[in-house]
Amino acid sequence: MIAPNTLRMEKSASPGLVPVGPPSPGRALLTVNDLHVHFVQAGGVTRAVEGVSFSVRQGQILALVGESGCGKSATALALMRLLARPAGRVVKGEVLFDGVDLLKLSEAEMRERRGRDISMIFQEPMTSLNPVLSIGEQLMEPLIAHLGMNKQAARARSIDLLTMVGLTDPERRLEQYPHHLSGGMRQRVMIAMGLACNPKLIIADEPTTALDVTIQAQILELMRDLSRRLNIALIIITHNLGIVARYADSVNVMYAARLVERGDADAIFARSSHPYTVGLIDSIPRLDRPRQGRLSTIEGMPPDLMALPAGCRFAPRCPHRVDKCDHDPSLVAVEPGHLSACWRAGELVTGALQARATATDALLSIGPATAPVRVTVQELKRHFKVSAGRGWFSGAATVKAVDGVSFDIRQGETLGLVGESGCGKSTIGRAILNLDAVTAGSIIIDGQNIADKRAREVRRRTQVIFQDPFSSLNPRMSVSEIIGEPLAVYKFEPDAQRIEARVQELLGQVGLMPYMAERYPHELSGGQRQRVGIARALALKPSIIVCDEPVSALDVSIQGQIINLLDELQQRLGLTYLFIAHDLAVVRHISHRVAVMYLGRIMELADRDELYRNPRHPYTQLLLDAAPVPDPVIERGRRPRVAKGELPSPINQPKGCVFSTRCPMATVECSQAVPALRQIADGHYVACIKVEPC
Amino acid sequence: MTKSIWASAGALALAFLTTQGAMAQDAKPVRGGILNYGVAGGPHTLDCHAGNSFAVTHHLGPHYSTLMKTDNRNYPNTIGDLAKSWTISPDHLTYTFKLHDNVKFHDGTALTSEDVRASFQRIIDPPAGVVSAWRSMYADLKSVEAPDKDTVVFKMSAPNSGMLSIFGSPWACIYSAAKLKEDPKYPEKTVMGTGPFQLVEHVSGSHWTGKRFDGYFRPGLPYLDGFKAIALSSTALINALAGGQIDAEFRGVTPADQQRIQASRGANIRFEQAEGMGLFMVSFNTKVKPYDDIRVRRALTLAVDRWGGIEPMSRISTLKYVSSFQRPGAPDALPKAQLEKLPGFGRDIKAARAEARRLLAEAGVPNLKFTLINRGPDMPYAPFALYLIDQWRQIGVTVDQQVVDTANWAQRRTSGNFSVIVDVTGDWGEDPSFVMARFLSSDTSFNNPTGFSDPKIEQLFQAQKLEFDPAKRTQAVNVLENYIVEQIFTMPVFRTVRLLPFATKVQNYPVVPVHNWLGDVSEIWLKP
Amino acid sequence: MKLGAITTSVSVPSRARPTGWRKMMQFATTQPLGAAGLVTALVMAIAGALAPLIAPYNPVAISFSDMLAPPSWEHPLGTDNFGRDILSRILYGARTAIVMGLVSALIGSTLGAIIGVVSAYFGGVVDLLIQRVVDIFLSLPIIVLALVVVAMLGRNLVLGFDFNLILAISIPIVPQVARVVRSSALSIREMAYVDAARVAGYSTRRIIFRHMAPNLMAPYLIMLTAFIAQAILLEASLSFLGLGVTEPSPAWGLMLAGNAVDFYRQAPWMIIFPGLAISLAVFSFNLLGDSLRDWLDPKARLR
Amino acid sequence: MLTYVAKRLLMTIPTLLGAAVLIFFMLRVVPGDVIEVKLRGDGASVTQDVIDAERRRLGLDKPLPEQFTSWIAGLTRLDPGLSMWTGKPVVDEMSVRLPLSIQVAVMGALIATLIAVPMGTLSALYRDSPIDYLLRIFSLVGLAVPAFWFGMVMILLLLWLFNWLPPVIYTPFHVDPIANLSQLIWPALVVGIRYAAVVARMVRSSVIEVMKEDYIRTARAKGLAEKVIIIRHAMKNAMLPAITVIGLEFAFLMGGLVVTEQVFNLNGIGQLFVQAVAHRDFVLVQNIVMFIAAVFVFTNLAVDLLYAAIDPRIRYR
Repeated sequence: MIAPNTLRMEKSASPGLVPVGPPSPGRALLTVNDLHVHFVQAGGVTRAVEGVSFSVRQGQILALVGESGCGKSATALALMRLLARPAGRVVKGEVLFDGVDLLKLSEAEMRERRGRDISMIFQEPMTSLNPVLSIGEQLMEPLIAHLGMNKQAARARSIDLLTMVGLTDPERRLEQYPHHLSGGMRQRVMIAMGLACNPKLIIADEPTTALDVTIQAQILELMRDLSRRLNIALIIITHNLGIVARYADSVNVMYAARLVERGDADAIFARSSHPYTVGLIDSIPRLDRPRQGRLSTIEGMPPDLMALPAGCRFAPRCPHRVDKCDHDPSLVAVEPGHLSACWRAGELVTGALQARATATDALLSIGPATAPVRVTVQELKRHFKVSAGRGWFSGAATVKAVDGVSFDIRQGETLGLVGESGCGKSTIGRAILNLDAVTAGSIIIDGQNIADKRAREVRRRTQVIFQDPFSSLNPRMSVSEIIGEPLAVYKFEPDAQRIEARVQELLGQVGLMPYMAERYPHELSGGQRQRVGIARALALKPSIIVCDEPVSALDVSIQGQIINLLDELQQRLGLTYLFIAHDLAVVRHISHRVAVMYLGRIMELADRDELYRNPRHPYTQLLLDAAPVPDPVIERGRRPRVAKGELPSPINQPKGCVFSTRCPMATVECSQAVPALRQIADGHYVACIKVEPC
Repeated sequence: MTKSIWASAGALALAFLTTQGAMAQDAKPVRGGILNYGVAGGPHTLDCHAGNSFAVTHHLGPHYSTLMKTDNRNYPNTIGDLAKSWTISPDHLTYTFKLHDNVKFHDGTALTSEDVRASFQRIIDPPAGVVSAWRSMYADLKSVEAPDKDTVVFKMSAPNSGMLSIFGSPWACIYSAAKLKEDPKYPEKTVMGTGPFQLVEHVSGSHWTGKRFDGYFRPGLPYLDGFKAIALSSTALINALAGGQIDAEFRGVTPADQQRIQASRGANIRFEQAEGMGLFMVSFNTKVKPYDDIRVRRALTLAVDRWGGIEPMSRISTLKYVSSFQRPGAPDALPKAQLEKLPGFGRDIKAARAEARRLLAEAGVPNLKFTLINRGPDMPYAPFALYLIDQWRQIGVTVDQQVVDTANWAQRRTSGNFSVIVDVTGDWGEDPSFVMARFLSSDTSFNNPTGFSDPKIEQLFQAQKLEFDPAKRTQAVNVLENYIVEQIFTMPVFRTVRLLPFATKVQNYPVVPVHNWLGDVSEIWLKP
Repeated sequence: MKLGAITTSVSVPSRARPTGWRKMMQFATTQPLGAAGLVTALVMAIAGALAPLIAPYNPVAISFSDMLAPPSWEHPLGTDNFGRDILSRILYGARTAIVMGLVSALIGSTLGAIIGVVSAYFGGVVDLLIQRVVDIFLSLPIIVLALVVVAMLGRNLVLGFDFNLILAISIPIVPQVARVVRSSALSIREMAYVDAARVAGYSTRRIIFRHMAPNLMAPYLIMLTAFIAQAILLEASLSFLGLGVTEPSPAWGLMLAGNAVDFYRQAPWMIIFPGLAISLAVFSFNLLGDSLRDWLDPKARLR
Repeated sequence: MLTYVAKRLLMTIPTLLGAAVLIFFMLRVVPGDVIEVKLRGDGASVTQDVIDAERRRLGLDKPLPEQFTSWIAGLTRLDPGLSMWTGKPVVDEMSVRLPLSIQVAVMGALIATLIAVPMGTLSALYRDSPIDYLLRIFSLVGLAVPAFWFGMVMILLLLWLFNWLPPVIYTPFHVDPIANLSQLIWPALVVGIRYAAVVARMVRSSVIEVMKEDYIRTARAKGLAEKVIIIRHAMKNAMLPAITVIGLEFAFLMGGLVVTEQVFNLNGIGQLFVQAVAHRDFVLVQNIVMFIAAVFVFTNLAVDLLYAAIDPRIRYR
């Protein structure tokens, strides 16, 4: 957060900035009319954007929402005229910026506007800055190029900008290189760069997707703040409905290259008038509502943009499909300022059509406390030496990836392991799978230490589902080979025919069609691959499955499908899960118990309902606060609490409580001793000296 | 008296020399200028006594004198170099030489008989650490004495009809006795003799330059101000001649090279030639089956059409003459009629091939296959072997060639690790005792790699060696040569031509067969 | 049954598993240069294989009456200083070049690939040791290695080709391939599917050969093709230096060795055609390798 | 930084020692013997006792391990021994020839870089256009043409067209630059063009990679001119892999001058090597090989240091 005095200094330093109050209905700054973008490649033409129109006013925050491949990024790049050449081209439409059609400008004229009138912030802060140029060099570039500043002036302005985006020690930052900064800091630098020439519009393409939830909140708060104060129009492109609900004034939902719904945030969330929007909002697990049994999902997959079906593009997946849907619906107003491209929008907005398929079939909601313990992790430590940089350029340092973690998992239970990147949650998963050797501690499964050579059988019964559906399947093997391999290796089935039959059975179990057995991974979608990964794990007749971020790489609508599948398999086959994820809502949905990790240690461990209802550790509280929920009304009512600071490097862990450096409650004592994980209530453990037992 | 023997032989030899060089005598010599010539290889030693290759003499020759030398105008007569006159005792056991009295070393000291004595002593009885490569050649020499300042006396243990020419060896450089006393190895490091040129600079692998020695004992010589010997690979050498970067080369080029150079240089270049000393042969390992069977060896020599092949071979290689062990133009060479009766030298190739096939069948190896070891990749080994292989193919013998480098070839040859190998001689002298020595039985001559032994060879050899009457000696030599050729442990095939290129301005260098000797550089002069 | 009811794809299954022929056609259309290289290389290989049938003359037969004949109908590329037909020698030479190139690249690349994978998979001390040895071999000049190996092993004719020469040419290839394959294998080892295979408890051999090796085919093929070109070039250079194939076997480098250059004025065809043959062979394999890389390496392909 | 260099230098020792062991013992298996070549190679008649004496003089009668250790001991004192062929110190033999070889290699590297960097960049920027195809074919031809044939044809063309040939004797550059260049520019061109082909390919692919990077898009979004983006943002990154190739090729080049020096008759280290092998002058051979291995190892070190200088991510901490 930016301290008010910092901002005042900034104002006086740059008279060019005119602070304006809250968003006022002004004239349209940018108007996009009927934009069409194609990507022409050897394989055919991808119609990435079709007939998209919207406009944004000064100081307004507009969100462009949709799943991957829906055309939201292509739209943004088309506005900037930065589509990848020579494949990407705008085939139709106009982009009026301050009354000038950007698409008609010469390249030189456009270049003048880029970075000066319109800036863009990209998703990947780790790769969006040039690694071999210093922060100062990169920050001063637009100032010198567009404003004709000399070096001294540009430097002074750069220092102002870095201060404005909340970076400490700006003089030193100018000399640093991107790799010296964390992801969040780099994104701040990107924002500073975007602000450099007092732009009228900033386009942010998934600006926080790559960041941890606490950092995400910091960055978004900063952007909103700057937009309001400097009266900059902001287009946020995201797939995260929570962000939309928290920050956007106006929302545009895209599906399969088209705009399907537009309106202000309240209207979109409260009175969704397109089945896709409805499905999208329903398919995410919610922190703000009681846990449902089953997630609603949008079945099927988005259409192939190279071979689009006629009529409404959502129709094949739509639960409300009618004959009329064979014809293209146009975007029409269902109420003032709220447009939808659905024939049945009217029914939806009035609630005449039962939009939300109420999921009633509740699952086991309580952990089987009496069930036998299957997995026991005791004082697990995994430290490893790293040499930062290349070769011998630095001395070795010890990373304490996991530092004394203990927990157990009971039969049929799902233990959720949640935390930000680098907290060691995946390391624990890998240790349980015996993929990495542990430094200390033990992992006992069914009474056997898994490091024991004789524990082969136990190890086989412990299987895994990985995060990345693209790297988790061997691209050279067909689906039937992938699933059939363990059957043959372990001679679960006597002959090829029986193997084939069993593969079919497994495909059925994970909801794949029989014909997919002959396909290769690259011919499958992400969700399908993840299902194959699950089938492969099932083929080994496991009883315990480590799910390492199994849904985080998937789109929201697919994510729900996989979560439901995992849930059902657990019930049916009596599986025990260790569910590793960074998304608090997902973990809440699927787990019986949840452990919150931070820098290699467990901060809090409790039953799911207890933890979310009554978080005791300040870190858990912060995490829950930072995660936006997809409801603008609730969001407006929440206190804006943002964790301070950056995640410390695991190489230089803070002394004492590892969270002490960022903790709002921290005192001197916190940095003196490592707090033990104490039980404060039945089954509720917290590692914080400030928390009193109930 | 001995002089006269050689004089007649020399006159005979001269007839075989193409004598374009004669025109040089028309003009009056001019002093001055630098001669640039190419040498395909650097000297492996600066000590003549340890040297054995043209690369040594072509660099060191201009810096040293020898006691006697070959007469390049009256080849292969031996004349005095440092020796002003000499006498030979009637029993052929004592040689007495009188030296020129005005000879100076490059360091200014005067040459005395002691220097000659010390130098020969070093050859026949080298001190520790000194290599004397030619020691065995002086086996008949018992002692060297220097009774006075101008006289050197050599005592022999046995008579040797070729001894005088041995005194003319280009390797027997005369060093300073005083310096040898300080360090018997000084010639390995310092080039300091009594020759017409002083060493200026030697850049290893690149060039070697000499300048005129003003104290040279032969009046008015040398004509040249200096010379520069440039190290060049054999390919680069031809390029350098074609590009006019060097004026001469003294080992010899091929007819194809001649055409190429001529085409580039036109009137600026001329060529002179003589029969060469390089004899290309094939040696059989008579210890290995089936080459222990003379029928097989005979078949293989019969199969090679020498007379039919020599003309085309002469166009693409340096091979130009059909020859037995002695140079056709040598004083004691086999008469042509006698030669043509020897196996493989007949004119009727059809009959010879039929005979060869019959012999092979008789020996039980009608489809003989073998690997021919060849030395590569220099000229003319490659074309020579190719020709042989093609010839043998025509009697149904399959030959596979294995080309090895000189080191490997030398090792295989001496260690007997071959069955059939391309063999070569390249002597520095013409005397039959010298030329024929390497064809003595293997147990006598370590230079005969074939494992063949026959005491009759030694008998015939001794007979010619002790024969001092020229006509009788020729006869004895012919008998010896005839006998050796008929044993076919080594089959002679072709002889090289020594074809030398000269920039037109280079004058007064009579071409002789021997390429291991540089000749007399002091007499060369450049037409302005 | 509830589970079976979960449906995913509604779209009609359109099987698009590329067949060999389709792949070839795709390669030919997207990589026209590579296809040209492939065709040229194939033509050379076929010409070499069929040399006894299509060569107009015996490549080793000396015919002094035809010495240094210029190109004509009887001798399309002329004759050399022994009257041997140059076209026939080039055709037979193609045999030598391609067999030598192919076999030594195959041996070198395969050995290198195995070493690279093993080094990457086991890591630790094994990796460190192998990498040191690879470094040592890399630091020695190729010609030195080839020369010493040829000299050391002597000659060993197998089906008319010197197998030891093939070995000598393949040895310098090994460390270079090992290095590249190791780095590819390292990244593949980090792939989740390899972890999955380890979690499944498969044997090391199965993981290396079933899961890692097939995914290294792309770098392997690219390197193989590139090294065929390199090996042909190295064989020609060695033969030129007199260390490779020996007369009378027809080999392109050999045709330029020795005093061939002396005939440049009388018979320039003696120098031009063998040089062109080497260049064309190396060029076509390089073209193929380059295009294969563009085609197989998804990183290098268009998005 | 200094400790890093020291560590890296220390790391080179096992590699170099390994190379020394390998080359030393491999050479001793090679058939042939320097003394036989020297004293019997040209048909002279030298008796066995002369050969034995010479063998003793050169220390060849000692057991191999002893010969090896005394060589290594000599190397540590920077005394690599005497050439077995000429008897002169190896240092002298090599130092006469080194300047030439190094100059050819350096000029080759310069020519290569000057050609390759613009060529590769152009090819990448106009990817799949006729310019790209043309430049790619050019670089592939550069790779395909054997150095010995290229050199041969170059010499013959010079001779044919101008009836002129480069000088045969090396003149140091500082003595007579024109004579020096007119001799060495040709071999430098021959090696440089091949070298350029290798580097251009690397530059092309790394520029293509870099131009796809997010930070290039960032730079475009900043409204920078394309020229600035290429020179300032792309080239610096693209040069990193190119530097590796330039360095590696330079090291390979030192070992690969053998053929070129042969064709151009240059009195360089490569020619010396060929002669030394032919003469079985193992002392000289093994020292040349060690020198080339050292050049290889130290070039790699230099590349790493240069890398560190350009890439701020790699810094000694």
